[in-house]
Amino acid sequence: MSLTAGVVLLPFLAAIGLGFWGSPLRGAYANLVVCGVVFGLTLVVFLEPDAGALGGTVRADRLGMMFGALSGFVALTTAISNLDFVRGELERTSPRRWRVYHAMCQVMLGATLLGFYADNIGLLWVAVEMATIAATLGVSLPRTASALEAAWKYFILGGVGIALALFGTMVIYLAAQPAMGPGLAAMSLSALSAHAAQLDGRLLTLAFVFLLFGYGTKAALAPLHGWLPDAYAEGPAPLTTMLSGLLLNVALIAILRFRHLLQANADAGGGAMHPGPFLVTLGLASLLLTAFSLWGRRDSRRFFGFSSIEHSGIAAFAFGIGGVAAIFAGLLHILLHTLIKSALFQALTRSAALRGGAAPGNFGFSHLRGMLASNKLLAWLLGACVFALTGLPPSGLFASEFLIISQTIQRQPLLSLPLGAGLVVSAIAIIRLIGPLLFDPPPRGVIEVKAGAGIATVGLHLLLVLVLAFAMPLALVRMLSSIAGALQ
Amino acid sequence: MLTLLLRCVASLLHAGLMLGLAPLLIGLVGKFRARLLGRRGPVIWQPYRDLWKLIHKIPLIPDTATELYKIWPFVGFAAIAAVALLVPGFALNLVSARYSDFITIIGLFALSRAAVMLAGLETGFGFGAAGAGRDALFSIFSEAALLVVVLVFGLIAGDPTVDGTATEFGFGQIGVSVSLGFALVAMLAVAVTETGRIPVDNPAGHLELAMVHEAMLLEYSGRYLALFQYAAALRLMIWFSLIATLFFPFGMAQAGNILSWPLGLLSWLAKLGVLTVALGLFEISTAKMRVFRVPEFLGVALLLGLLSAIFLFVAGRLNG
Amino acid sequence: MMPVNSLSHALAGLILLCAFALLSQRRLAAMITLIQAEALVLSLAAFIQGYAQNADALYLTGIITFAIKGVLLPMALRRITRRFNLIRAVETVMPVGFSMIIGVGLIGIAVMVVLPSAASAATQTREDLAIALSVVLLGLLVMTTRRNALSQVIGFLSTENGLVLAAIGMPGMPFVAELSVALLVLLALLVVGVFVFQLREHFEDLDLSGIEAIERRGR
Amino acid sequence: MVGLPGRGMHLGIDPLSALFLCLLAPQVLAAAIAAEGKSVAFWVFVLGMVLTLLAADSFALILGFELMSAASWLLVLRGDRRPALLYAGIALFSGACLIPAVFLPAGGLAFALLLLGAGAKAGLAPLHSWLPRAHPAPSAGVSAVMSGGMVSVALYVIIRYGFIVFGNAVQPWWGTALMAAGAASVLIGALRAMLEVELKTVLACSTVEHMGLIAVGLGVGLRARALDDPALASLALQAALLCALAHALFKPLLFLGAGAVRHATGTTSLDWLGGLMRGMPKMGVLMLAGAAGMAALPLGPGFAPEFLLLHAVIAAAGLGGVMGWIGFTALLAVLGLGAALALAASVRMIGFGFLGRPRSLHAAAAEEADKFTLIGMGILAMGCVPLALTPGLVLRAIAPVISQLVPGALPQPLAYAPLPLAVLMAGLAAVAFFALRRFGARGEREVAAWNGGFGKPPIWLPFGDPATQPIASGFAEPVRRVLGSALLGPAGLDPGERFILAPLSRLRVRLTRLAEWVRRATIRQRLAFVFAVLVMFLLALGLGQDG
Repeated sequence: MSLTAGVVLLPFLAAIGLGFWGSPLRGAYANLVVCGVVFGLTLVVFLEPDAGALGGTVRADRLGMMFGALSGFVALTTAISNLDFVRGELERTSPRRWRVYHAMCQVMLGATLLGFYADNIGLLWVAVEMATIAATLGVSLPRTASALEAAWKYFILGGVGIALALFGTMVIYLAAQPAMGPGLAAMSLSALSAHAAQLDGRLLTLAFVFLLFGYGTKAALAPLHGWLPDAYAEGPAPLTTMLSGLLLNVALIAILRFRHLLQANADAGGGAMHPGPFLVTLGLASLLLTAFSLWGRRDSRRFFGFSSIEHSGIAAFAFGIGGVAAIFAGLLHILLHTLIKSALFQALTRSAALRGGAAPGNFGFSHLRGMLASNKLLAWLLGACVFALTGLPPSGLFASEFLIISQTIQRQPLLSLPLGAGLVVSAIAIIRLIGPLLFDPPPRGVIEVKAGAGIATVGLHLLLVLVLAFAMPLALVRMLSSIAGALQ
Repeated sequence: MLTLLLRCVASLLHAGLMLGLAPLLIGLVGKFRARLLGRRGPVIWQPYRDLWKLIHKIPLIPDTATELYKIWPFVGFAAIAAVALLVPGFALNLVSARYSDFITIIGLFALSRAAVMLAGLETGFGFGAAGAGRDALFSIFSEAALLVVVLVFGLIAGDPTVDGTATEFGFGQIGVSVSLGFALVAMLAVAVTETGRIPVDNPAGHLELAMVHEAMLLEYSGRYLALFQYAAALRLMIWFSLIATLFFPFGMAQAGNILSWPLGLLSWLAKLGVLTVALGLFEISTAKMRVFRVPEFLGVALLLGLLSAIFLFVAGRLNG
Repeated sequence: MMPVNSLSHALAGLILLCAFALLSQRRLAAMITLIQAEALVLSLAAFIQGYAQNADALYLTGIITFAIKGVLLPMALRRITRRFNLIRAVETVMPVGFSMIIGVGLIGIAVMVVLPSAASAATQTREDLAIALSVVLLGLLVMTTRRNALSQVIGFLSTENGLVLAAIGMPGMPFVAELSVALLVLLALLVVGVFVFQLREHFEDLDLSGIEAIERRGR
Repeated sequence: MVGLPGRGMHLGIDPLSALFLCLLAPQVLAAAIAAEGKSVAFWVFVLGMVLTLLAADSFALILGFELMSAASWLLVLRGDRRPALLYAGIALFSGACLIPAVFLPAGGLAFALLLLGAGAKAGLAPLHSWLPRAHPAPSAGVSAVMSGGMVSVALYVIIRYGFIVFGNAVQPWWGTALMAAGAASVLIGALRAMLEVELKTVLACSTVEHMGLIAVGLGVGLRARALDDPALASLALQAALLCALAHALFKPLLFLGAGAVRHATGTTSLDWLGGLMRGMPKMGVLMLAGAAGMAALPLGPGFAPEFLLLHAVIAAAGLGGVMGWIGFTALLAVLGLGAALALAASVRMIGFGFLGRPRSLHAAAAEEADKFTLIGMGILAMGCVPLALTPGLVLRAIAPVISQLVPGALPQPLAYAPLPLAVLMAGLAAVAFFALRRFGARGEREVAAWNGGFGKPPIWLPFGDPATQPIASGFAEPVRRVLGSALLGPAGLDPGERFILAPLSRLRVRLTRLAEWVRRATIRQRLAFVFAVLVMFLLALGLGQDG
């Protein structure tokens, strides 16, 4: 039983365990331990790259390993901040629902890792579908009217997306028939990318459109983004961090892999259309739509939900532009955005906890204003996270956006106009928050409170972002550029 | 070596004449105007007697004034006196010819105007601020017009200094042209505004509504007032000799050879006389303008400056 | 005996007919019977495909489809409609005729996209794929033109039938596909069930307008 | 390997960046001594500027540029929250313009974007209206370095790319565009400096005017370079660089003074100050030196650049065709107008801020500024002296920069010699003083001011009847009535705001309402969106393959 299979199955086993035993607090500690082990394992997987497992359906290639390690790290830090969340919210929900909550966290982690390591496109689809179901149950946990409405919306839109993705998977299988015949070979990503030229181009393009819509729903690209803001705003806090960190990346990486198939076929003259225009259209649509949706928001988690849509739109746009440097920039952007966004949600949860509980209701901006009065360090960390989203230099996103804009200028100069406009408007909408969030007079009766050690993870995330953006070690640079080259 | 010595002597003579005759010029203009109006008018050396009287009075310093009260008169006087030495009078190629750059002269005018305005604001009472505000308004348009006229001279003569331009106009074959005519009218308008003569400001009158230069000096007395009034006289002398050298350059002496000095002196005094008569006639023929009519008057001057530049291009008289 | 693939082709056509008929229904009960018929035909097609490709997985899919979508789900849906006395008509967003025209357009698009201009070897599977794609698109159209939550779920189920039809049409698709389809049906039912009872608790009826009211307040 | 992942970052120094570093050093030192020594954001701000100046590749330059904007945004935010958003918007807009400008091939579009990006940050005409609102917001030391350093760094970027990187692809219209923007900035900056009431806003508007002067100098230089006339180009560049140097010395001096005034009296509104020279003599004299620079008076630091600039424009007028001819004449008229307005504005600032009677108890009770501020201002004043009295030496010092920007340029000697002029004026003043002492009456008497015969104000009105007290806006009323209504429109709104910022914010509100309608769609409508886009993509696919 090879290592990758172990990494994938451990969270599911833990989920079953967490689902039935342990008080909420003990469940949280168990969750932390499992996440720690899983993260360790994801690092160990780096030692034996491309090792097949579970009958060849699970294979950790370099892209999968990198994002697997990232998800492991985010899950670990979320589990750490989950401890404070559970201690604060202990009496609000029944022990049974806490067990369901921790089980769902583990299922989501397991599904994400399966999504990254899966080589079989059917298995990839199952992983994403399982993550959707887990997230739907998670979102509906708080049992408020708006949580139910968010879950219903999530289920309907997610379900439609999953159906389209399944249809796309089947059409890919059909497109692979003439070249690779029936059986498992026609569904393994590595084999498909090896024979990309011989696939039936026409069916491959049809499959890519459906897959783009299926996984685009999970990646929250423009017309398919409806579920994300409500799911972020209504679900229990740490779940939002997991949702934002892990699920979007699974879908974006899946789109990137299928884009490679289509691009290779189109380059080899196999009759397929170029994937660029599709991705660029969805990317720009989500960037421009969210740029103007950010302005009216009163609830902070819904606001940062829209910002997640915007950044996955930017990543899709970078993949649409194509070329090694653009793919490199897109991957770097996803890496940095995941770290910043999960740090932000952890800091947000902590600050809501300081202002009377992290229930979905009290994440409003007017409720969180004047954070400096509550806790200086947490306020500055929260301000740093929000500022990191704007893309102005001290934030890491400047490096990746710089690369993306420079690639757009060189390949499609005209597209740089909407891209630039979208980036500027959304950055202004984000930067507008920092003033009131930190420096406004706080609501009445707010006193200085200790924030506990949990916020160290936020600082760790931001430090990692700075290192990755402005001083990336050479080994990592070589690895990322080789991945981008392979997926070119 | 001899010419250098002669040039120094000429410069000293020039300085003595400019500084000495300035109050006389004021007296002459006053006397001529009174005669035109049918009055006998004060004796022509009356300004000297006024200055002498003021020097011997003890100045009354207002208690709300700051220590700089005593400095502004000296700054104003020094600036105007420096310009007086720079602008050539009866002879060209003086020692200070190389420094008599148009922009420096405009700068020194601005410095003396700033000193007078600050003197007005010194005591913080109503009249000074009102006068300073009006002077600021007039200075905006006059400086713009002056710069455009300087552009025209620069393009015709190609030399940035007053001395070079005068020599070019005098001995170069410029001859009378339409653009120089416009430039002369614009220069006259600016001169009238700068020296505060009738259409813009009433030098003799004390009517509060009409005061511009008078209002800024209300709080001054004694020797400080004398300095300011002497500076005002110098300003009139400078503008007369500036217009004389630039627009009527014939008959000017060369500082180098002493033989041409008498002719130069005579022509210079004759020109001053002609300009005094012209100013007197102009003053009695027009009434004082309302404060907000002056910007249009100066606007016309600016427009004439622009036209002279454009006509210059049309006439193709461009050299260099 | 008619050649097997032309028979499965005919059954696929029948499923397409049911999906198209679904568009025109106004009453919930009629929609439930139509979806039941569609499921039954689908399970029959699964059995035939299983016999043709002698892959036993298809038999399993047929049984699951018959058991859950053919019998259990319509029964549950009818019980729900009876409990909330939802016999009354289902308001549609646009006139039925108009949605029928759009349905025809969708089928045209599906055919244009799937069938290549040059006929390739596996034209038979291409036609099945075109029909499956049409059923999926019609299912989506039903979902987007109904205001009632339950009718949206029925549209979703029709889409899934299209997917299963495409899956059984694929020659030699490995076993994993069948299991995942079954998993989907099972979990979908579970989740829908949970929701329906919760919704009843909170909104006293199944109409989506309640939810839309919350949304319109806007956040 | 620090810098862009994979490509790193390269730094280097050449005469141009050395000049701007020397320009930056005194004001950063003065600001650090005066007030800002301890704040981290200030040192990040300075780091950003230094990084921009030392950058050898485009990533480092834009990284430094945006780091500078981000740190100064935080400082503006801490000072006063209202202009912070506009400031951040302009910072982001300039970044978004610079990145494409840097990557496009050298040509018209690249220069236009560069002008938009760096010009917005330097406060050039169309996008200048943020500067008078943002610069007064932070504390004195920061706004000093922002007005002195940051705008010069923005101009450095224009020079670096306009003359060196795009050097050989330069066209005459580039210079004309820069000159037009400069002239508009001079006019609007000087006029608003005359009309504003807040002391720091007056200084910020005068920054806009001086940036306009520098832009005109650069424009003439660029145009001369395009028509390959190295002599004129070097003259214009001397004017521009000298003006940047002078401005970087006296503007921070004035801002530090304004900070000291706010600290001493609690307000910087000219209508509430007055008579500060009595309470703060040393600071008053330093402010007088700064104001001399701002008004470009001879013997002050500001006159040499003005002198060179006017001569450059006059010389340039000879080159162009008839349109160029009329353009240059109008430009000269605008420069004259601007110079006179600047003079009036600085006289007004000194006259109503420091001379005359105090208009409030705070102004009357103002004590001298603290030692550190005076030391900081002293350093800057010392810097002004060589520029004021020996500009020829300074020009010889920056000759290598001119030859780097305009290869093959031979620097002419300066025709303006302030030292002999100063000696002459001092001599004349001494002669007058001793003549008066020798012939005139000695001594003087302190009495109540005459004030046209009005009586001495009663005891309970220690500063006289407020109704008769002249105020700064009264002084500017004639200019407002003549020029203000013509240029600034009835509401006195800055044209930059009226024609650019207001329409943009209206458009943004309309688009937000559209996005709000999309967000508020019900589940069914969202499904309809998804379905419609899917069908559209399928159509595109179908047509694409058949076509």
